[in-house]
Amino acid sequence: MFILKYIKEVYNGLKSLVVGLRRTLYYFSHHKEIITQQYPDNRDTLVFPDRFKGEVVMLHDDNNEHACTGCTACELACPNATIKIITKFDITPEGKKKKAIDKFVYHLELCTMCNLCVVACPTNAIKMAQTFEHSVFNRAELTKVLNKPASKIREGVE
Amino acid sequence: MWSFSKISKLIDSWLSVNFSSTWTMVIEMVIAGIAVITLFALLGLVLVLMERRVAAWIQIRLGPNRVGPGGMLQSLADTLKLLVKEGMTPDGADKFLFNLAPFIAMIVAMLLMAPIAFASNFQLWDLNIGVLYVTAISSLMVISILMAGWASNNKYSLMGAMRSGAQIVSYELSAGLSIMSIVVLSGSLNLNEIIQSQADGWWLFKGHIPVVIAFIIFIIAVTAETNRAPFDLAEAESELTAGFHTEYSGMKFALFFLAEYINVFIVCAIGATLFLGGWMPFHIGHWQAFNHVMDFIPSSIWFFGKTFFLIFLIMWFRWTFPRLRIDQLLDLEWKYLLPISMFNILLITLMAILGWHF
Amino acid sequence: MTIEALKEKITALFPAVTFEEGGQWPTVLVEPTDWHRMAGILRQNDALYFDYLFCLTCIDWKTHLTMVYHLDSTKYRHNLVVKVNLLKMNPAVETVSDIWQTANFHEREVYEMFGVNFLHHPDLRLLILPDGWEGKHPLLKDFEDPINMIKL
Amino acid sequence: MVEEIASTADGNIILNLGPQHPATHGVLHLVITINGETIQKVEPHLGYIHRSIEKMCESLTYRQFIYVTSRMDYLSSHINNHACALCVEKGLQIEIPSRSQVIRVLMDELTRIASHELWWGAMAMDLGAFTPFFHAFREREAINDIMEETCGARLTMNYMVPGGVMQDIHPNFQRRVKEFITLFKSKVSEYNELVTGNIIFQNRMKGVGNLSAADAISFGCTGPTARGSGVSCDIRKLYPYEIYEKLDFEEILESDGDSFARYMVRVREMSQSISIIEQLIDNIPEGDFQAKTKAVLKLPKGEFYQRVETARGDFGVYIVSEGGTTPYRIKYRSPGFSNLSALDHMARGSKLGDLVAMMGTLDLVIPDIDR
Repeated sequence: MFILKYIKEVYNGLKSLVVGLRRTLYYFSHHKEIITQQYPDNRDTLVFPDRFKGEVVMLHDDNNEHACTGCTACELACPNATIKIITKFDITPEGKKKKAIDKFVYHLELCTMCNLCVVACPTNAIKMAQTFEHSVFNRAELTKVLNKPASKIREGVE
Repeated sequence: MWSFSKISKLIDSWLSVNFSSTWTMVIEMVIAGIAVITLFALLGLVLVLMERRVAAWIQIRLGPNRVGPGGMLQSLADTLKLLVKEGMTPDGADKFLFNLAPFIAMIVAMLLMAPIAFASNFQLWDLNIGVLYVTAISSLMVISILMAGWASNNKYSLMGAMRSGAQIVSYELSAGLSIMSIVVLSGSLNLNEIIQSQADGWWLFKGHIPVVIAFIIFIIAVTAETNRAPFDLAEAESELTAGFHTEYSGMKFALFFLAEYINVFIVCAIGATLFLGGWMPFHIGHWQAFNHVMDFIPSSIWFFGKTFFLIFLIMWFRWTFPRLRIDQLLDLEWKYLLPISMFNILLITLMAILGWHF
Repeated sequence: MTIEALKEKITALFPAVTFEEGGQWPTVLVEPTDWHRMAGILRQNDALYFDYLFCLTCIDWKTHLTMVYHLDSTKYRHNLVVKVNLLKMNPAVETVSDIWQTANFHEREVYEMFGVNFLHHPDLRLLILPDGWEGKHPLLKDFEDPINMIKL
Repeated sequence: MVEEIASTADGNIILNLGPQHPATHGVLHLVITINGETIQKVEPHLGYIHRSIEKMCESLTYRQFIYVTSRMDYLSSHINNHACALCVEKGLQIEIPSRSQVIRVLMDELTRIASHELWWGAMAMDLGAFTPFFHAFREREAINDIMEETCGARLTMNYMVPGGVMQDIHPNFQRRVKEFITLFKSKVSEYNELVTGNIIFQNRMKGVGNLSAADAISFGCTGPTARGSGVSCDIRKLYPYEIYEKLDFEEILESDGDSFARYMVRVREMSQSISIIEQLIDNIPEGDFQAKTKAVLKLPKGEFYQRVETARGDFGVYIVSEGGTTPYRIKYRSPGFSNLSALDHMARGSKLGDLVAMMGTLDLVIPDIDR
């Protein structure tokens, strides 16, 4: 019947609305469900997974030695020309010339964190760091030299 | 125990002792004006903060918590920001109407404040046709929206304004009819008398199911009238960017924003007055003991408590429901609300004549 | 329908086409003038019923352009690749947007990216490039943009 | 403006929806001819974020070009990368270890759920309901955390490489995924309560934006858009890749062809993806996660085409190789581009509010359309 159908329609419509209202009231009254993280305040407790790709860094040990041979595998693997390796020639104690890196230039502003350079590196000299707050006022600061001053290649790394 | 009525009487008697009667009236008017404006600003701040809190908690967020203790000063900071922003007028706009529109919105909202009884014996203007006055003035709101939409020289604004026009004109009907049902029951257009008629229980409880239906229709209709979601078609962010106030910025926008919240407050105050007894404490029939206990709570707290409960209801709707489409909006009014409320008022009239309510 | 049967069927219907070897799907090479008529038959024929054009693109071979149409049949689930060789200067081919409506947008894309003129296209305007774009078509091999293109 | 409206004899006005508009989710520009509230014509203007990825890839090697495709359909970046990796593997004719196959499928399905979650919230927001957006992000966040732990990034992971995956899964991966499944199952009823069952929502969606099956095929619509019209087009079923043929899942089909059907397809697809993940998560075979490949990849001369099912539909990678280390030409067949072309057909005669709902159900991702 027309009237009955009409009443049923109104009833079902209202019921569906009440169901929705009940759900939102639940969240209104249950503040434990809130999952917001208050970012700058929780900086100290912030834990990033160890694989998080923040920026490329070069690993140095206590003797200020790294494992980069300057083979440019990472430079070739990079899709955006983020990495530029400038090499020099060192004189070994035996008097032989040996190729080594002078500067490992890394353009953070071009980097897309694709991880291809880290995968390409044959000596595991570089890795991805978990830092993520990269904003600076001057763009030039984003161009970094990854090998530390006066660092040397570790003995035995070819 | 102090109450608003005592304070007002105190001021009145002090003034009449010290000044002539004309000056007393002038000073009282000035005080009333300042009080209304202060209430206005305060309500705006409180309601904006409340809206943001309600929204945040419903959306599993924290809400404003940076400015002031617990984010209490957030809306003050927002107001400051809006004050220092440039109020631009678009080149192609009708400059006079464009700048006039927000003020009309404000004036209408302020006018509506007059007959509301905030506490027992605390009212700006005890008008004997209070209900009629409120319904008449509240429909002026649409003029400011139409004005803003038309004068902005923006297609989104125009569409928003036209939508709002159609919407408010239609929903006025069912809002009016559900208000009428209380007028029929209490037999008066005076807001104070309506409140007095609820001394033995609120109409929502006294009036059986028909009044509950009238109350639901009233809430739906005033939500639509104040352009709140799910009936915010005049703004309709995802369709019309911001509807009628797309082109407004700075304080002109803030006035619209404020007027919206004040309107929400006023319609909720009217709803509380009509259905929930205004400042009248919760009374059950002639059970004196219980009624006396309830009377200990000041009447202003009753009034604001009820009003804020209704405001919460309207906010709760906003953050739960999706928006209606324009044709569905009109369908809802003309196919559902209007026939139901017509039938309902018939029932209530019958009930009032036969004295079937408590 | 197996690939062999499909090839036979197509050869029977269109004796003029040539098949290309290799590739995962049967590939036919069609003359530009024949293409529109053939497309209509491919779409309509009950045994072929290629109703779904899932990829339409162009390749710049420096000497000539090749239009590539990848066809699929939602009824029989067989695929066909149609190639149409076009001249490098003023390439033009009949549109197929009246047969497969999806071709409308894809042809507009190819039009601006490769400069292929689609005859009888209902709405051949720039879709992706900004209005008033002048100069070469970006996906051509000899396109140069000294300002925006970075050479590694 | 008044003159403009007065000057048109039929009262049609032209409305620019976008490029900056809350409902376009990006920089889509629609030029709408509108009469009152009724839409007469919708004309998309694209290219605001066209980066010419196809041209860009022509100068990148077969290892390098994969990461760029994450930037196309950024919501199903894993699946885009997957398609590229599969296409290169097809050219190299290498078999990849079964462990990496399973990992890839798991990641694909997680991505699909994450994408549908975002769509669900964004579409509810298009209709004016803001709350579902935040609720959807809670579950999406759980997936993003899993991705972050295993792939090292949340959105553009670049996890698929030719020959397998870049790193083995994180030791926590299985536990975290199971936790996510529990979370998702406990929350999925809320979707019904908040949106699906809501009378306002149903009225907004039902009978709106009708697309017949024949039109869907003709316009090249794929994915949930076409499946809402009853067109069977799930590449995972029709042209199975990886291990999809061994899996037990259902291709969701709805026959109505309206916005609500498209909505239901996506919502039900989430549960199907969950079921796929449940089948696989305890059965990840042991072994290598990557096949041995040469340092420099060279594809033989020829053409290679790979179709996969992204969250939005049939994504195709077409590589034309001349035998070098870089592709001669790459064409990405993006599902959004074809789906968008049907919008004009669907929207004519409906209201402005419906257009927004339709765009919501088409699940447009603008970088996917512009490439």
